[in-house]
Amino acid sequence: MSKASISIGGVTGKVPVMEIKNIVLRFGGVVAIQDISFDIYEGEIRAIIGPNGAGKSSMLNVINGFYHPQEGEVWFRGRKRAAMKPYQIAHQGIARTFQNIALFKGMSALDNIMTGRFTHMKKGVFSQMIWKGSAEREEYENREIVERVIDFLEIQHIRKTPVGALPYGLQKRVELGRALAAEPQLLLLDEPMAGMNVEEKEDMSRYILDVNSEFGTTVALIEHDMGVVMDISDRVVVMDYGKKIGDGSPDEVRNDQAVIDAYLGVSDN
Amino acid sequence: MSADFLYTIEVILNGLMAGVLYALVALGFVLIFKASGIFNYAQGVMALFAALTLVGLQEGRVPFAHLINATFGTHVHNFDWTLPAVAAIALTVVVMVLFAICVEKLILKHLVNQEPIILFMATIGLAYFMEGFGDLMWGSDVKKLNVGIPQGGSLWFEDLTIGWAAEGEKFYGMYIDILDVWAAVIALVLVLVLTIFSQYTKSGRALRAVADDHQAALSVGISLRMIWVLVWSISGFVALVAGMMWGAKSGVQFSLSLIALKALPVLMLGGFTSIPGAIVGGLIIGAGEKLFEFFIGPLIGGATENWFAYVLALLFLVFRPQGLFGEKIIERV
Amino acid sequence: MLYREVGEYKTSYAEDSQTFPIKFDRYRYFFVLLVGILFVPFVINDYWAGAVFLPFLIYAIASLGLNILTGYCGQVSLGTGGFMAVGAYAAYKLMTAFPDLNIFFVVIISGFVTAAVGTMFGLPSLRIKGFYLAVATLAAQFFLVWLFNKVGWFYNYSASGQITAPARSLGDFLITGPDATPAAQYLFCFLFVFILAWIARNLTRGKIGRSWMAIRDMDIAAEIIGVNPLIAKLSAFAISSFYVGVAGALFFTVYLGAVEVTEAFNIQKSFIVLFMIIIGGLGSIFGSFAGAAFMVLMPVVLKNLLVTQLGWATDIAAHFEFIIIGGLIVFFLIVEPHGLAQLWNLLKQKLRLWPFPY
Amino acid sequence: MANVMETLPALLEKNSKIYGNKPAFREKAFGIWQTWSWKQVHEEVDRLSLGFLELGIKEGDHVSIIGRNRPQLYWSILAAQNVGAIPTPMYQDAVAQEMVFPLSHCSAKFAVVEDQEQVDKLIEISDQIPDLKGIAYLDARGLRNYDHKNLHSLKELAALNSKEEVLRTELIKRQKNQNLDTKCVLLYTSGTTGRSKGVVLCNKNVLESGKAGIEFDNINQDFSLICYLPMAWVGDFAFTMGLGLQSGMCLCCPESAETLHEDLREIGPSYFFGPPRFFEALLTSVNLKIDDAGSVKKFLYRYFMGVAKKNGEKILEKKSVGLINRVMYLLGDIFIYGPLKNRMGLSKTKVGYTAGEAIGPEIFRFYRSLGINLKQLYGQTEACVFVTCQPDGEVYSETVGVPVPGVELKVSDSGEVFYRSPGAFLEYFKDIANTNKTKDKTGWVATGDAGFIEEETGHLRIIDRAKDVGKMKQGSLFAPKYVENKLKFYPNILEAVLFGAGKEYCVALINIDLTAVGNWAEKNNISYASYQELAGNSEVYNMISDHIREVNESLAADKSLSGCQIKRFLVLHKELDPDDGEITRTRKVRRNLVSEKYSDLILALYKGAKEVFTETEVTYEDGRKGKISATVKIQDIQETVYQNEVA
Repeated sequence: MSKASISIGGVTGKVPVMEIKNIVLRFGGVVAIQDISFDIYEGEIRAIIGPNGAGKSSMLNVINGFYHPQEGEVWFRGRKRAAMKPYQIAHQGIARTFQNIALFKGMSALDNIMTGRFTHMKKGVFSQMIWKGSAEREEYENREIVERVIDFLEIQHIRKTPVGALPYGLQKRVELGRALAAEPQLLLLDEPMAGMNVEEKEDMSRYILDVNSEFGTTVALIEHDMGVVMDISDRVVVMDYGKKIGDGSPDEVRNDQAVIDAYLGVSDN
Repeated sequence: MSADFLYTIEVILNGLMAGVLYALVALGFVLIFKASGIFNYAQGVMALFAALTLVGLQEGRVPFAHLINATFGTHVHNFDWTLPAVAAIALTVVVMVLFAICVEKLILKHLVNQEPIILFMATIGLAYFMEGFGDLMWGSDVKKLNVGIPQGGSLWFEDLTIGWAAEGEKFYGMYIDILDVWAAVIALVLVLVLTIFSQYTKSGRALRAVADDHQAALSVGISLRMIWVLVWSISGFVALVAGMMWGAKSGVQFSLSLIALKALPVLMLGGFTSIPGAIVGGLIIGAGEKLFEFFIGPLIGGATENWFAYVLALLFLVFRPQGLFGEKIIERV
Repeated sequence: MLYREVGEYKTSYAEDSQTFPIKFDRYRYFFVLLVGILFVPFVINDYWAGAVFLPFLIYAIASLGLNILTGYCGQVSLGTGGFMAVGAYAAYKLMTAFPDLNIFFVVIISGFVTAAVGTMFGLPSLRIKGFYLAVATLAAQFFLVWLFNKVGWFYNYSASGQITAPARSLGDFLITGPDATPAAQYLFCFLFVFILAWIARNLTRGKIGRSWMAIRDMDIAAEIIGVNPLIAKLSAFAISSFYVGVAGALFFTVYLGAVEVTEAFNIQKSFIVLFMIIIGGLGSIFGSFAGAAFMVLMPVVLKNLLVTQLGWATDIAAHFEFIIIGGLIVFFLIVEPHGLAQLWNLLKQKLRLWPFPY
Repeated sequence: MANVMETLPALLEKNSKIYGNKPAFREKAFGIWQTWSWKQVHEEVDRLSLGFLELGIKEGDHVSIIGRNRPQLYWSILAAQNVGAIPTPMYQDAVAQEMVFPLSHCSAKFAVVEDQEQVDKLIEISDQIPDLKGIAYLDARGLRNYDHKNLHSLKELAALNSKEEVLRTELIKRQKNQNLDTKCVLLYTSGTTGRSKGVVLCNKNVLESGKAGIEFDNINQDFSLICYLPMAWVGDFAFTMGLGLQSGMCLCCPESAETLHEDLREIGPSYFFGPPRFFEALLTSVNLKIDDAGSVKKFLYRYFMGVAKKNGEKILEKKSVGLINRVMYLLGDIFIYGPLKNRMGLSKTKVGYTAGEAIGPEIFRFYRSLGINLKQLYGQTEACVFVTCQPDGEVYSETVGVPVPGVELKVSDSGEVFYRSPGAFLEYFKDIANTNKTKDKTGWVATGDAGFIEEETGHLRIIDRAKDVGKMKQGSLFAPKYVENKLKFYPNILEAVLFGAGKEYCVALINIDLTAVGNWAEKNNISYASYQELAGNSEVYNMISDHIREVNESLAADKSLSGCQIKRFLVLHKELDPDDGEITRTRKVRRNLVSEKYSDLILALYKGAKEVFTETEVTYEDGRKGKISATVKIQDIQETVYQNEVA
């Protein structure tokens, strides 16, 4: 018996899911993002890295509609996207996690992940009032999908624990679960490994890789921990002071002089 | 000048005077909110309680007389003495400081790190408690408060303004209550004193430090509990002043605690953390509701003061959620 | 201690997410229902209906409503009294304008009218948050009370400014008016409580309930998962107001019979209902009932104790009531900020773990 | 089609007809108990059988089953039998190298495994097991990018396929070839002594012994069983396939090892088997929790446990008990016993068994006094478990009961116990010599255990392994296991290994129980960073020596065993670990290996040293090896002189 080489990531082709074109974002006089363009291919893991304050988070916030850039365009699935509210973007199939865990503290892990199914649940208020029948059926159909996510992330034992009572690492996992439950076409991860120890980072990397390969989910992630990112991503955008200073495969980026100067040379975290 | 215009001026003036009292109550709110993040619903009841205590002490009433009589079948009502206003005020201040200490010891200490909404609810509970307690202690009858501030219309001002009207118009001069003027002056002095206190004394600086950044203040060794007692004492003092003014004007009774509610729209306009905001907001609300009642009130049945302030604040906030002096809120993700 | 859960395994998600997943709890619930339907109506008299059961049932509806808005959706409202007044006046206008309309539908339609008004006052919630919103809802409270007090059309220009509920019946049973029997009134209210509590449970367990809680816990994250804040908040306002409106209508038609708006639906009413959900437990259906029961029973008990037993004057008892309510609220917040519902849960947990501590 | 009752798959078909939609298997997965009816299971097994045929599994091939208790793996056992192959369940927590022996010994052609972890292990040792032609897995997670040439998912195997009719004909043909004597399973013993042996059981063994078990305790279709013990262990096979299929009871698989207790509570099995250590650990945790409880609970617990101790067993055995005592017991049931059983998940247990080792009498009585019908049985892989069982009402902590229906028993002159039963195995796989040594021409099987039949009760009583019972230098009896068990009844002592054969006195190696002693240390403000540090603590030593002194006293009371008193002991610096081979996966001590590995320590114990420095090789969970070294203290114990009056 032999084991085939395991390809990292599930890149199916070079079909862009999302194209970012010449985005400029200003807060008052401060320019957070300065003329940035890049694209995200179907099925790849795309990383955006850069030192603190480089504008990574702002970029993510532009992608999912929290910030509206003054200039530039966002293309999703080959069509230019009009200015949208974040919840409309969620309905388009973009899910995300947050750097400082944004779970719903008053709910159990299960309920938190169930909220991820929001965009897939269509039953109206009146059928929910009656519950028996269609609303109940819809609830349990979605519960099944959520339970698969729970199984995937190996958090069965905390299913009914209020998330506030969970340790940090598990909260991160629940949050990832919430995003996964949405079965997103594009999954945005905002520093998924922030504040984790080495072991937790390894776990999280494994989950990200598994998500990518098992479900073929396209992943875009922000991280300032270079090491992990280089290992798991297919392509990397490097940002510094709101500008793009590098873009390419991890190897290309690692050897890029501008990146070394701006990023690798100055900081080790 | 036409009489209508003069009437308008008079309404505005009176409104501003009322606004000063709103502002006084709002000031107490702001002080506590800034220092501890607590939205103190009990501020109005504190004013009532302070005024009740003041009257009770001044007139030498026996505390809990009602209760004592009911329990022991006695008929005690008054001691044989009355106190001069100054002494009564001084004693009331002491009572308010004691009150602040009790609040800290019995309530705040146990609610550290709770969510703001919980603290807010606690102050509502406190308000209920104080209302019952104040009434039980001093009786629920309407009391007259007289601390020696002159009252009644200012004849001098009436005489001054009577000639401003154009010839042939019916105008009898502007009415302005001397008490309101006193109130305005005292409020001004109070704000000045508070400003000086917070700028130039050690405690005041500590207070500002806490308001700016709780954690940082704690880490440089400022005792949060000390600060809480301090700020509740000051608020108690401010409540006393407000209660005194309002009590002198319309008697010390339950409805006094409702002026606290009026301070809420003031706060919405001015922002929960801004002392100038509280004052400007108070003046706008005061003048605004009087003007509205004067011009629109008769058309729709009157008594619009009941709700105008809230609706004004509501509409204002819809268009400017950060209030008059607040900074634009950028939501961080 | 009382729990024997061994062998209660769930083989479907329906079993797993039922309201009372433990058999013992389920039986207890059915027991309460049975007592409520088969026992209480036969022993109820005017005193018990007037002092305990009717106010409890009606306040339970109101606090269910407020709990949906405040406990589940996180939007603090101090306008409950005003919205109850809307329900009451809508019922009055309906009853006088359409004398043939069944009282059941009068109450329901009053709920819908209140829902519309509530939604309108909920609009600012999209811009205003937290305390600012709480204060803004006071505008509704004061404006509505003023409106019903000043505009004659609402009270049919009656000289006293009061509104009085005409006698109406459901089938053969008189529900409103002075001749209605306590049992009929009780069952009428019971019916509403049962249906509305059931609906509240259904709403809060599913998608819409989760969208409310998401808004409550973290509105930004809620938007990210696709919750439209406009719809979530306004639906909470509408449904909450519906409940409060129904409560107001019942309060007026069944319980009081005659109402003067500044007395019956003033700001105190808003606070009482708010206390109910705080003491009972925010975000808990059971808590709404527990809080309502507590706030209704406590004055009755106090009055019995102080006035009847100790022979004190009623005003002293009233002062004590304030002191005790206030003290208890503070006490509860200190000891258990999540209210009676949480205490109940803890007790249940203890009994389930008995004799182990964990 | 073979005779309906002659094979397990035939039994399954019968069940699907009789019981139809009644539950056959449950598994906690995705938050709820997924349930399969007998009919569904029959269909699944049928489909899987066709899939196995398509893969080319031949009659007589061995199919290895590796994974924790999952319904689909049980179905794979049945499907393998159905196509005439011999299922060979294996311990799923064995490291890859440990799997080489059984897999190559039986030349397994095919393996059905649970998940990626097992697949990886098999791939790792693939060079050493050339006979393995294919693997089927249950959980696809992580396997997506593996080369699927010889890798199949169970789901796909069970899917419909085009050659169904051809395969069906073949399946029926094969089913016809099967009868009572067809080999139905190959089980590798855990190998307490030396290499493990492959025990071959035929349909008759499993069916007959299962039937005996069912009759003995009146088990029926309404029973339920929780399957949590290793699938490779004969007990699991006998209870699920023998008892389960024949009685039609519901077999429930927990979600994971961590959630066992919760799942146990949910299911509330009516038939429960647990090794003594399960009940020991459970009682330890009960005591720990009660220690942390408030004073009211503590009082109630102590008081009513006293009541239970007095009358509980009598009431359980339906003996006459006074009214007041009955009322007190009833109160106790409301306050303590009922809730306690509820927390332990044993409220609904009608029949509970323990076996494998001696259980502490206190522990045993504890459960019985609560009203749990816990009994002991004596069984062997070679007998397909059932040799003797305790009948209801005749339960003693020292005995293992009377022979189950169909079993004959005799004790040889040397004291070794022999049995003859329809459940007795066919042979040791590829080991005729050992087969003949164990089982004679007339069917009597040597158990290898020394014991005797109690005269007053007629129950069998086991003393020790026959070959472990030895003599001391001065000629007195040396029964190490007997003493070790006495020691292990103390919650603080996890393992004890006694040495002394041919010596003047006995010495012991002790393993402390980290949970119990750790808790004790916490309460006594003793800080420690590791097992090693705690083990070396002198206060721990004092505590252990108190325990040993008590054991010595009780040994001194028995004239024949008074020579087994322990004179010197040490607390081992590491826990005995199956990964190091020191104990088996069923946690039986491998005495020889231990005595070799720790020969320096034993030498020091006999030399009279006060402490000894040692270095030991350890295997980590991931299979890496390392060394730990320590200086181990040795402590002396005062011997108790034989006292006649203490009897």
